[in-house]
Amino acid sequence: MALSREQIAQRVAQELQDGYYVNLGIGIPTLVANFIPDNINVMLQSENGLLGMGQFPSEEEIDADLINAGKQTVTMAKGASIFDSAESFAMIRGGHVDLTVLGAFEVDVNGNIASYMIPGKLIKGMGGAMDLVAGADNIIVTMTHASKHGVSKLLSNCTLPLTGKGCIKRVLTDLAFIEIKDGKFHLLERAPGVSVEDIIKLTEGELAIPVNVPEMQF
Amino acid sequence: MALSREQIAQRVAQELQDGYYVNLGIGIPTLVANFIPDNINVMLQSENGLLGMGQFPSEEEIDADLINAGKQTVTMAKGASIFDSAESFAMIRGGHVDLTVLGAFEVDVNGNIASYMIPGKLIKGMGGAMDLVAGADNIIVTMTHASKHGVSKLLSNCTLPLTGKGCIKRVLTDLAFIEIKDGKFHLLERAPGVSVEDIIKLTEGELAIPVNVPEMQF
Amino acid sequence: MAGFDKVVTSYAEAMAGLTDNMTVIAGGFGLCGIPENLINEIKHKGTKGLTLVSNNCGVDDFGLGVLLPNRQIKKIIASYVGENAEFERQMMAGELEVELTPQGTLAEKMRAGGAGIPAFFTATGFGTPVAIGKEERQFNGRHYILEESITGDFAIIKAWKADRYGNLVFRKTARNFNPLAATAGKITVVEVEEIVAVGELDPDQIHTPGIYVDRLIQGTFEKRIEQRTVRSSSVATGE
Amino acid sequence: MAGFDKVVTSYAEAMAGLTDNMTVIAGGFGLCGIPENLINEIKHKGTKGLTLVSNNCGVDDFGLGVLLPNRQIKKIIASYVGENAEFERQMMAGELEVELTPQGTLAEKMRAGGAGIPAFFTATGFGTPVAIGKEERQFNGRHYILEESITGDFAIIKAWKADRYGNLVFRKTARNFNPLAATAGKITVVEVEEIVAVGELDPDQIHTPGIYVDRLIQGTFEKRIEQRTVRSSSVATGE
Repeated sequence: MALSREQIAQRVAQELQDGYYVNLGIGIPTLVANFIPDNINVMLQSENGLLGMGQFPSEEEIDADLINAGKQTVTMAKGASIFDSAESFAMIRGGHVDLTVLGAFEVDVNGNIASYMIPGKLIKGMGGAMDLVAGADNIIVTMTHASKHGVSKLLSNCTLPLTGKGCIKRVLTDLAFIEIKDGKFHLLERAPGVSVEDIIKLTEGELAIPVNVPEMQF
Repeated sequence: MALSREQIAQRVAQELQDGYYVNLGIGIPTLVANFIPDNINVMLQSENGLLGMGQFPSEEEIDADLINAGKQTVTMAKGASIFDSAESFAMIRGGHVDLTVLGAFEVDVNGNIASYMIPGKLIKGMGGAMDLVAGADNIIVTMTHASKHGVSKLLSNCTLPLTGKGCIKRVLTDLAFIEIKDGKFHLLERAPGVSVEDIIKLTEGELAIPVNVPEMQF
Repeated sequence: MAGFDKVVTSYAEAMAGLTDNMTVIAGGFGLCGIPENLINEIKHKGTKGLTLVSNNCGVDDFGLGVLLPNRQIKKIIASYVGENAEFERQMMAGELEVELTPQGTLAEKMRAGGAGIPAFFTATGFGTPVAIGKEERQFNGRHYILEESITGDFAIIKAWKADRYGNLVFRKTARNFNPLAATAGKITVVEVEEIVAVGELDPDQIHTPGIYVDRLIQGTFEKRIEQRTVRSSSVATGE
Repeated sequence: MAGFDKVVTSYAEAMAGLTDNMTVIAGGFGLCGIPENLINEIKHKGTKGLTLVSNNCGVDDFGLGVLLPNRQIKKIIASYVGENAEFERQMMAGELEVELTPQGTLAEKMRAGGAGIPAFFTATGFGTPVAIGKEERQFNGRHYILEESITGDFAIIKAWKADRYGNLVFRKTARNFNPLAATAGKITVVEVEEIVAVGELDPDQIHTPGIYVDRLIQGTFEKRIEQRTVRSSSVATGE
């Protein structure tokens, strides 16, 4: 069965390591914070200028001066630091963040990503997404494998305007965990109960399939 | 009579205005701080990261963590701020300092300045001088008009490697206050008791002399 | 102290000299740390044809959004917009020019503008629509594009505390773009919650030195929250 | 906390992994805010062929100068040098390569290195020996040169206080190049006067966030003064 949003987040959380500085994008990536294993510590970077984002505030703790990149009220974790936007993106652009998780509309076999703009639709902007994809070595893209109409989002070539070129190496969809290298998608894991054939059917870009494709473990 | 070092500093101090942020170089420029008129306030910027440099410390106040760009122990004035070296030069390079006073070996009619290097002699480096001359709109160069041997330092073309190109508009020497524009030195004032002829004799670059050249007032 | 006293006592005085077709750089992220009263003063002045540089453009009735109904904004340079209906309408109708700029590039453009750096290379935007018309170059085998700096006729800033010399301290994530914008304005106007005596701020803890500040005014702030999200429910409710 | 605990307990551990021919970026201005014990550890290790990036090179028996007698430095990138006899001798004899870089450009090169900006334009050095071999370009009628960023295999830093996560606070003008160098090291090693509990530093007042810091050690410091100048005499006496 295809993974739920929570399960996608949960599988991503398995990639976290103790001591990681992590930037989580809006949407599914945000949910990753709920699945951080108990035995490790990670610090969440919010690109509006906060390293060490805590949980949402109680009603009493709400502070208009303390929000995350999604403009939600948040708190600070112990050991947090605050900085201006240039410093925040110096961190991101300079490759100091250990893991970045963000959503996308499309990715392709060359590691290109399209995530901010659908021509003809209202364009709200790229926010910090272009900086994040250009700055991070270690990115996991989370998305559904295909549209509701069964149109693949894992392509030979992205059709939408790009957010970044050649920067994506790992994609976690509701069907599969995929690595991008040598101009191909490499199938690493499949969602429990999802067959390799299901994944082939919904993957437009070239897919390399090893003999054994394990199911994801939760 | 040629001005003393103190008199040069004193004349420069007359150019200060209330509310000026000022960077004073090492040597004669440093002395300018001693002649700030009582009725105005200026803040001294020290490029190692201090805005609002105070007087030298008493023995009790000496703090190894608080020095100026000349590596001398200093104090902070009320309202001072501390910042890193990149911020300090952002201030300088970005043109936020109102007046910069620095020494030189040579200047020329095109506003070029040579101040950091004499080939064959030990080269200690430009420190912040290149940043200061490139960043400031308002610079006063203080220097002796000529060497001890009577060789002019106000030239048609600088002979030494440059610190900055086309950036100097005003020079105060022990003999004269001079403006540089349109490829000429313009004689604005002469030191008390110094004749226009004395100045002509020791000025190698083209010198424009108005009908009336007032003596400096102290 | 007179020469360094940046305090003005009216918003009219704070924004004096702002005229049509100027460029204004505004601090703030979303509705957090925005110079809300300075924005309102621009609305009241009715200045038109403005180029705004700001990460966002407020909402319909708050923040920079209040400059939309009277068509005061000609162009906005921002990373993320469209949180309000009138903005969408003007953008779709071609009445409002929108230059989308990646958030980190925007921050760096402001900093560079203030720091006398006319242009810098960044990997951000390479191979995307942002790169169109821009120089591309490789350094150590990676691709970069050349981005130019931004300066403004005015910068409008919200800080937490200031002394009369204009030394500023920001509070929590209300800092965001404010210190950068403060460096990039020909005239930098700051509104704060509290003005303290000169000497009261620790020199080691000043976020923006007064050298960048031209005018300072104490205001009162609504500080509207865009996404009030609390722990009990963990559900975001838009305001 | 284990994952973010940056504290090491010996200088050997602090500088582990430093090998011949690496590039080391050092904080400090003159002898102020220099990582004196980390420098001494490099001396004791005897690492050779180093490229040092630092505004200055210490004096004969203190600061980076202690790396000269055993010829540990192959090249130094600095803005102002030559405060010591052995330095002069090696430079004059061509045993030591010196790349003079304007102070502001040096600071910006470190910042750019840490911030993922490979190169930037600056007016500093245009038309001077510094511009030789560098691209020149005009923006808005002014001349600029292109300067490339600097990164190091190691950055060695002196801060005042830190928490175990490596969040740093600097004191007075001992800040100088330290926060910039801290961002530009592949491995950033910091020595401090005091390590405080996590949570004790005000998040608004942290100068360098711990994300830039890899190792942290508490040390004791001589803090030698180069120009002890006092008010009564106003005369500088070299030490």
